[in-house]
Amino acid sequence: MIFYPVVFALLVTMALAIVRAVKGPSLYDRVLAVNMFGTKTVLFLAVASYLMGRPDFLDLALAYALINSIGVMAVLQFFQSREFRRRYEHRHEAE
Amino acid sequence: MEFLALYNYWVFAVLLLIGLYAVVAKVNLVKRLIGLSIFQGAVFLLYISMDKVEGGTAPIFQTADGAGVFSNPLPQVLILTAIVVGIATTALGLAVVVRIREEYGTVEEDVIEDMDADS
Amino acid sequence: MTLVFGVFLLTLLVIVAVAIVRSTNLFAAVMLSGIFSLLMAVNFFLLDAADVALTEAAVGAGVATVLFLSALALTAEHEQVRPGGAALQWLPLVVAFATGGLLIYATFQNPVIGDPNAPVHQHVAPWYLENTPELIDIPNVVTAVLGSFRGFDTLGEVFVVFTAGIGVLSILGLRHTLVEMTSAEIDARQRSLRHHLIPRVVGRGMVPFILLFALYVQFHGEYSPGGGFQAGAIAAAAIILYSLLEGDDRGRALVPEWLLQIMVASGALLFGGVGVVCMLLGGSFLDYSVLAEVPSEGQHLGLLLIELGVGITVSGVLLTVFHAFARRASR
Amino acid sequence: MGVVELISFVLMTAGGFCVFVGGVGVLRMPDLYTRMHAASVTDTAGLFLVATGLMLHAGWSLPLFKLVAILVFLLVTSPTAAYALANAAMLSGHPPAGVRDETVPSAGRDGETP
Repeated sequence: MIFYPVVFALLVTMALAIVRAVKGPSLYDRVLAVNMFGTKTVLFLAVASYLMGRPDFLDLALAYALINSIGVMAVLQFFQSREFRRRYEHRHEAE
Repeated sequence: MEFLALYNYWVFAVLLLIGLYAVVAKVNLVKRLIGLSIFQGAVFLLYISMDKVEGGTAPIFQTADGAGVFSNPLPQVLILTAIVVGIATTALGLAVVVRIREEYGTVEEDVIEDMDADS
Repeated sequence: MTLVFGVFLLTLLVIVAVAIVRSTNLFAAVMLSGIFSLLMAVNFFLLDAADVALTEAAVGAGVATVLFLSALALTAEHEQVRPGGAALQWLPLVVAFATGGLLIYATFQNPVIGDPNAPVHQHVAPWYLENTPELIDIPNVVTAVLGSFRGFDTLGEVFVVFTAGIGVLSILGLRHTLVEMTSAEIDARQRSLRHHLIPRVVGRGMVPFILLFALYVQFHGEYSPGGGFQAGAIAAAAIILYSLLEGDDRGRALVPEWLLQIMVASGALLFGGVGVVCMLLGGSFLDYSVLAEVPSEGQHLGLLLIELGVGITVSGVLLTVFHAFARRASR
Repeated sequence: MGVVELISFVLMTAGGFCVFVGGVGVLRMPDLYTRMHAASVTDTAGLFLVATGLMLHAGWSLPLFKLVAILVFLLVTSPTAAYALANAAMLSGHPPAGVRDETVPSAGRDGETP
């Protein structure tokens, strides 16, 4: 019973994050929404594993807590290499 | 809650519909692969929805003799392996798309077909 | 109450799927499919499938996003907008709706979710649940079914993953001629996050913990959610994180390609080899009971070995694929 | 409901409130950087409160250790991800609203291309 307020808050926040991810407007807003959704998922999984009476399933939340940041790192690297490529092509056009 | 008892299956059907539409209607090959992964997700959801047993819990015993109500382990086994196979086959599809892009300079299917028709 | 949470999350799932198909920007679609995967994992968890949720977490959070992004870097980021714009196409729409409608019509015959008398729960599943404590003696029935009762299936799946890895290698090339080592080196530095101090320090700190967690998932898979498939994906994610931070060249120096090729092959070989050893010891293929004096201990040993084989192959294939895409980008 | 349970309930509800405020902030704030501010600050606070509440609920057990690990890892990675995102946005010419810096390429300040 004591978990319901936090679970509701998490679910509503997930919905809000999805609205932001769908609306955009820029790509970074979408990345921000995904990252936020990830941390909400970690919390939801942690709370839900107590809610369902199986606290040994915290492994799942732990897995997301560890791996979730890789996505953002990949995005950072993607933007950076795109910027690099753009500059490179620009330089070649100048020559 | 009686009318929600089949909700998972409806969501499965709708997701399958969306994935099928993306695979058939989209001409961008990467987008098609994303659509295919939605399609895959729909099938996973169907299988996992079937494994639920009311009042049960995940099939990992908490006591040595295995007493208690547990959900069905079999669909879980099938989908567990299917997820990893799915990412491996998606990678294969993406590799093909990358090669197509290198040969044709585009990943739009109609443009590629025009090029093939011209040559 | 869990049902209501499930209904809410499934509705979100549909909304996200529609948004994925509608967006013409592929980067946005990839980001949204990251959310799709997270929602999928939560739904699996609420439907009592902890192992599957962990697999989705391991694959969807790290590897899938990275793969799609590196494919986008090699192709195009936008769908071409045609005259007529993003209008719905009628014929596919009709086909899709017909299929969907037919499926929804069919669901009214289905037993309701969670019905213990549904036909699915009558046939082999009760046998697995009853006999696992006696025959295999491990708490995680999913691992027992995966490794032992249906080990043949899993062997097939491992070979599918193996074949996909070989396929990617043969399409994207095993080796490519380096243009110039120096420019490649500069290239890698430009692409990596080496000059971003904070992500680099934090990320490098995370890598050992992710690997440690992968080992925990690998070797604790008999007692908690986990096993070779999940552990392989998590370990691959750790090395991918390292490669993103330090540059692809250093990632390849950490786990060289010859090692990856050995891993891809040896994992599958280990799985099949255990089966053959079982046959040599007088059992049938993949019947681990003959591996030790006590049958259940033989099962433990067999499960440990084949899960190890699965983990090695999966992580090898995922890393091979990642490197194949990353190297394509740097030439 | 014991005292510990009550404290844990209060902490988790406060955490849920923080999380919710962050969600509203992400939806309502005017531009990317303020949204990021709303998301990352409340994320950390909410995470801390919810995790502490769960720890009190867990008592001395293995799950307690896992909760501590989750808390530590998220406390480390979540701000890092926020930093990485802000950095990527700033570097590729996405200035904060109200800033008109001519040296920053303004390509795609609005719309999909950053």
